[in-house]
Amino acid sequence: MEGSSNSAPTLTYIEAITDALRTEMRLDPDVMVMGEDIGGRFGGAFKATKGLEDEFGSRRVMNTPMTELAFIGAATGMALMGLRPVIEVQFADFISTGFDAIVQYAATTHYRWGAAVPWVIRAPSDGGIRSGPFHSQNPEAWFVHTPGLKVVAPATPADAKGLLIAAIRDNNPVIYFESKPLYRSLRGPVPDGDDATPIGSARIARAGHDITVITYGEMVRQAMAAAEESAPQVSVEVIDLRTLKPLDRDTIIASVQKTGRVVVVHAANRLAGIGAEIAADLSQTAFEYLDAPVYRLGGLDVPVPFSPPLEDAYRPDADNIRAAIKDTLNF
Amino acid sequence: MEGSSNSAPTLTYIEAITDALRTEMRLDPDVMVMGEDIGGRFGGAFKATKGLEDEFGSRRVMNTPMTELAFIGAATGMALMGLRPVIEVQFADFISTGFDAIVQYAATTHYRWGAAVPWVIRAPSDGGIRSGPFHSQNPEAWFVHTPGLKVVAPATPADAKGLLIAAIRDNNPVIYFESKPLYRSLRGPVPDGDDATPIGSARIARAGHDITVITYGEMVRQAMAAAEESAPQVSVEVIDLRTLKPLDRDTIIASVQKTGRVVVVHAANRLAGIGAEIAADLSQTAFEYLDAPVYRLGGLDVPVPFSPPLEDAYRPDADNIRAAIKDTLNF
Amino acid sequence: MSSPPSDLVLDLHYWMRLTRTLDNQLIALWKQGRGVGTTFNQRGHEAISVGAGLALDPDDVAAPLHRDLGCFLVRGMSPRRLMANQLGRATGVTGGRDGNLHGCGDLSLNLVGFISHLPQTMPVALGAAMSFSYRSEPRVALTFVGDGSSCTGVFHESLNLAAVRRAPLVVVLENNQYAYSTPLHQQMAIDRLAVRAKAHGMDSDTVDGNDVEEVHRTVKQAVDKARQGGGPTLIEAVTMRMLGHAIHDGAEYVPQTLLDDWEDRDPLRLYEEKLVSRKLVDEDYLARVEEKCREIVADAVDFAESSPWPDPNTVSDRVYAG
Amino acid sequence: MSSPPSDLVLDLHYWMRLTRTLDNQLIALWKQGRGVGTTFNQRGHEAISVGAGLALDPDDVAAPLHRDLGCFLVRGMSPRRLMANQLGRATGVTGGRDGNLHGCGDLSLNLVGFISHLPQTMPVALGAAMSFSYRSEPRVALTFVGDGSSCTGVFHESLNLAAVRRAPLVVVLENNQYAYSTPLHQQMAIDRLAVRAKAHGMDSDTVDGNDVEEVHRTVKQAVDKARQGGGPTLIEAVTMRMLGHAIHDGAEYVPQTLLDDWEDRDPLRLYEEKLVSRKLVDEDYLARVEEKCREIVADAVDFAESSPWPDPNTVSDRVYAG
Ligand SMILES: Cc1ncc(C[n+]2csc(CCOP(=O)(O)OP(=O)(O)O)c2C)c(N)n1
Ligand SMILES: Cc1ncc(C[n+]2csc(CCOP(=O)(O)OP(=O)(O)O)c2C)c(N)n1
Ligand SMILES: [Mg+2]
Ligand SMILES: [Mg+2]
Repeated sequence: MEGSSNSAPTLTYIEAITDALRTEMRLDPDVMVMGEDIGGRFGGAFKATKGLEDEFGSRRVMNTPMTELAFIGAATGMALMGLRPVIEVQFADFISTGFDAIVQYAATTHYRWGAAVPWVIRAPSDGGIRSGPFHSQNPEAWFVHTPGLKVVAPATPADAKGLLIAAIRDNNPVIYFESKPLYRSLRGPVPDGDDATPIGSARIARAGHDITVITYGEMVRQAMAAAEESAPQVSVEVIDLRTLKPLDRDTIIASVQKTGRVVVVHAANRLAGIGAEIAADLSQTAFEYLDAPVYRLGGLDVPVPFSPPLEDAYRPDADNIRAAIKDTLNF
Repeated sequence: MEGSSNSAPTLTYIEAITDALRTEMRLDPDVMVMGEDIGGRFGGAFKATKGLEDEFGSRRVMNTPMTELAFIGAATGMALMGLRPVIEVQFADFISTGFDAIVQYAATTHYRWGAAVPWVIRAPSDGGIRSGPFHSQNPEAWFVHTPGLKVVAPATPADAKGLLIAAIRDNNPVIYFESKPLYRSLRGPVPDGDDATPIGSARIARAGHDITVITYGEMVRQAMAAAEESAPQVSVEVIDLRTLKPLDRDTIIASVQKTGRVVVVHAANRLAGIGAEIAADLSQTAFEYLDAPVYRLGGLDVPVPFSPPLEDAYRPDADNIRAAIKDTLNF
Repeated sequence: MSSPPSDLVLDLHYWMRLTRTLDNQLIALWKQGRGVGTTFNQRGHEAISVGAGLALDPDDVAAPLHRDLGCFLVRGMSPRRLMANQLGRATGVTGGRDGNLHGCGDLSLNLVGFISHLPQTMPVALGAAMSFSYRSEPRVALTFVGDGSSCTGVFHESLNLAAVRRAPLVVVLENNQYAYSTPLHQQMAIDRLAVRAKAHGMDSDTVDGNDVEEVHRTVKQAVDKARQGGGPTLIEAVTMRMLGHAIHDGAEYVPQTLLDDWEDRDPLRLYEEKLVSRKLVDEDYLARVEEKCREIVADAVDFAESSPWPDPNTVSDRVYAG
Repeated sequence: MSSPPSDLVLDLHYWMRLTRTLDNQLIALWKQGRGVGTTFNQRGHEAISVGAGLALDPDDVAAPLHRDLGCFLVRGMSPRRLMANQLGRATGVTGGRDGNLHGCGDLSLNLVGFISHLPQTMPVALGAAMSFSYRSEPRVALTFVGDGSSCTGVFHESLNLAAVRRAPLVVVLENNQYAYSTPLHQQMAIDRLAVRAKAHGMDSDTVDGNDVEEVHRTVKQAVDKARQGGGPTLIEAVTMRMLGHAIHDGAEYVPQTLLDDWEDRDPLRLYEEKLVSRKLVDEDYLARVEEKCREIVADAVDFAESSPWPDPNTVSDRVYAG
């Protein structure tokens, strides 16, 4: 591996997150991280902040007590004063504990009295790793439905870095859902510099012309596998949404105009999930292009179960996606 | 008006709520009400519980401190022990303050260890009455997306009573969204007895054959007005959902098979709202019956604004519904 | 205890009078059917909101709530903008996006706005204080909270976090005997609310919330201490909410004798009597101030009522910062 | 202070030994790669969970958390069902729907299950206590909470509500010096956690959490008081979490000297020494108990590992009560 600063070293998804934090903390003294257990040698439940206190000190790497409401609310106050706090909630599941601070205070402030709240919440989300109902949730739909927030969900190490940089620089409260099953199992090239992945722009993860699979987070990996397995008979286009709010409708529509068939996939509860919004929207705005109904694949309407056979039944995977592709093509 | 006990006296929507509470409290000593300011002569911010403490005493009409997490959580404990608490949150907006107690604890208990949590939260929701961003919310989508809850939203005094009775008798946590703009402005016949409106069954509020308007809460009144104004040229069927979770898909599909055209309406944020689920579902399950895309009408993706011109721009009304009907027919 | 300097004395009085006048005008407007939505009452709270508000330096941050009209005023928010906000006009603080005192924030005045969810403003004010520590700025944040709100989780989380971080935060707890219709004894098993601080190892004090000089002096000491790195303080100011929770509330649940007792200790009248007896002002001066306040408030009403409504086409503007 | 009756003494010892044995077995299973998901450690907490759990009558309700394996056991939840739950089997308490000790509730044993969101179980236990008042039943609810959890809002809301309603609730605060990796001094500005109760006008006490008789006696007094209408109590039990937060956590952030100090005060060994010196038992007895516990735990492992996995076709069953 060459030492050039413009090369793209290979990092895991979680290393890319740490890289983004370090990059922004070096560039901007107003960027700081806070959350439970993130400091010291420990560096957080998933070690995403490991090493940061050594480099930046405890002023900028703030261990908080277990008080989600207070520390997210405090981040809002810090953001109002011009800091850019990056908050780690230990698991995305615990974001509900700080709910008011997010959906009521931070989300509405700019609309109501014009003050910007530039914070980021990093929320380790998603399941598939036998963590049970309270360490496996994908609560993004609550926040997409709430006015005033932005929501992103990277699927690759490059975007894990790029979207976190973009989220930190954004002047609004951004919730950054990271996918735990990708942390150490996904490795990929990550640009060395400080480039942001723009918020609001989806990515064609794989070009194709028969059918479009729209997804995000770990399900991109499942969709890519399903696409490979479906080839060469079927040419599957995979859209990695990257941003859940605001949705990149242009990229979606352009793909659907080409393929006429769509499967939307997420691990979150299918019922009233993001897939519903996308399917409803496409059914309205791309009505004449659709050769088949938009197929929605999502988690079941049950708490994420713990035991492997149950969790596997709960959660979509490449096989389910392949079947959905087939169904939709045979419609 | 005759004094027969089977007659249907005319009550306002809020009187029907009080009637349901009184009816169930008389029938079942395990039913009790709790919440902020609901006791004594005051009887709650909207007076829904006025008179109940006189009749049933302070043991069964419990004034709580301003502690949404503690008193909703406590209701769960009481429900586990076999009581049937009916909780009033002062405004639906404050339901986010007790979020964990609802979506994490109560919603998951039966699935996880088989214990029933038979409580009801009464949530005075909805706007149109110049109450601003924190006294006008319609947060039902958060709860429909969450596994383990039931969600109802009456549109008439009769259902205000019948659904509340059903919710109290249900062995699960039920969120009962009452529509504040209907409290005293809507009056209608309400059966005298203790009949329940079954949870999970929608109502054809108005039969028609050209187009189906699917809605709930105060928007039923707006839809009925739009339907009247559209007649006789257009024959509009109006479905009052009554229950948002579980949705009555049979009634919806039967109507759509007949009309082939659908408008879904709610005051809550259109983006990723209940309308998205219904539209997505219909687009998949009734694809061949739809002669036009499902039209979704909802609140804008902004906090509910306070000032009359802004709130009117935010919120769908009969005129918007009429225009949506026209658009959908002209597709 | 030395008396405060006379310009401060006159300030304390002036702002209390202006607060009372504006509050009375709001009540009158709503009774006349000229209001929009609801409006809160603050009568009885003048000494707290003004006394505490005037304890800050301009660089300090204040986060007042729905009873703290006086604090908004002393921090420089004009009666015009406040009145226009109450009436939902484009010229109001929030441009019609939020109502009454909700959302009346303005960072150019170092004012942080509040939301209904009480007291979610507390951690936000704490965060402002934490940002001062972060940047080693000698600034302080002040916020208010009610007795009812002192039962909430976010109140305690905020005190705990403030204490462990020794944040430069001062919290004024307005114990006005009621949370909406609920009297103290139905809310909590304590009657001296300053003890809330003990759970978090935070300093605390209790003051007569109807004695504006005592409020001011005590808050000022806490502000100075916080500025010097001495950490946060909780100050319980005991008073009585003299009117209903908001304009529609007749407060029939409050015993009349309780109101009568507190009426004898009206913070504004008490202070005017004190100033006259101290010979710092005379009746004529008081009348002139009252007249001036009336003019300011009348002007604010004119301004607000002649202001345009917000343009409905702007309804989706400003959800996001650029 | 009179000594407890000898059957209680033997019970206290037996259940502590069983708890320790089961805990050790869990650690061994996970180290051998036979675990599913994660498992928590409880070493150091035996005296608290057992001493408190045995202070209840069968009709009372207990709501133990992730360090309270001992309380689950003394309340009658069998090692078989607990082990099967840890291993995600159909025969576990939750039938594989929840993992480790999460969700291990069973109303037939008057056990209320907990969720991860700490300490959301507190108001639920409080509600059980409030239902006893509602029905005038002479029953008590007991729950546990950690030092970290004592920073949360729901902890304080629950204490406030319990106190104002004089609910028959006993809360045992397990001060084990750490919340995950975060030591007390980074969490709060107090070091005697019993003072949390002062904010709410609730009685409180602090006990040596490694002295099972002291824990039992103090909790029993609080339970008796609650049963007689004397209201709730908060009891701080001071101990040390001797292992990592959960199985994957090596707890390198804990100073070894701290662990060494506490190792000298291991609650189980201390009690065994005490019983031997009081001549209530001999070494032989202790060995027999240990052997019996080992058998019970080995049987639980066999049972769990030979139990079927849940049927994936049942995944959507039981979301709702009929
Ligand atoms: C979280 C939350 N729950 C309920 C309410 C409804 N509510 C508005 S004011 C109020 C009472 C507040 O009492 P207190 O904190 O004593 O302040 P005061 O109004 O007496 O100044 C209540 C219950 C609210 N604003 N926020
Ligand atoms: C609301 C919430 N936030 C974060 C967590 C993650 N978490 C699990 S245990 C723990 C520490 C708990 O500390 P303490 O209450 O002292 O209990 P202990 O584990 O020491 O017994 C944390 C932060 C959680 N479970 N709940
Ligand atoms: Mg009050
Ligand atoms: Mg601990």
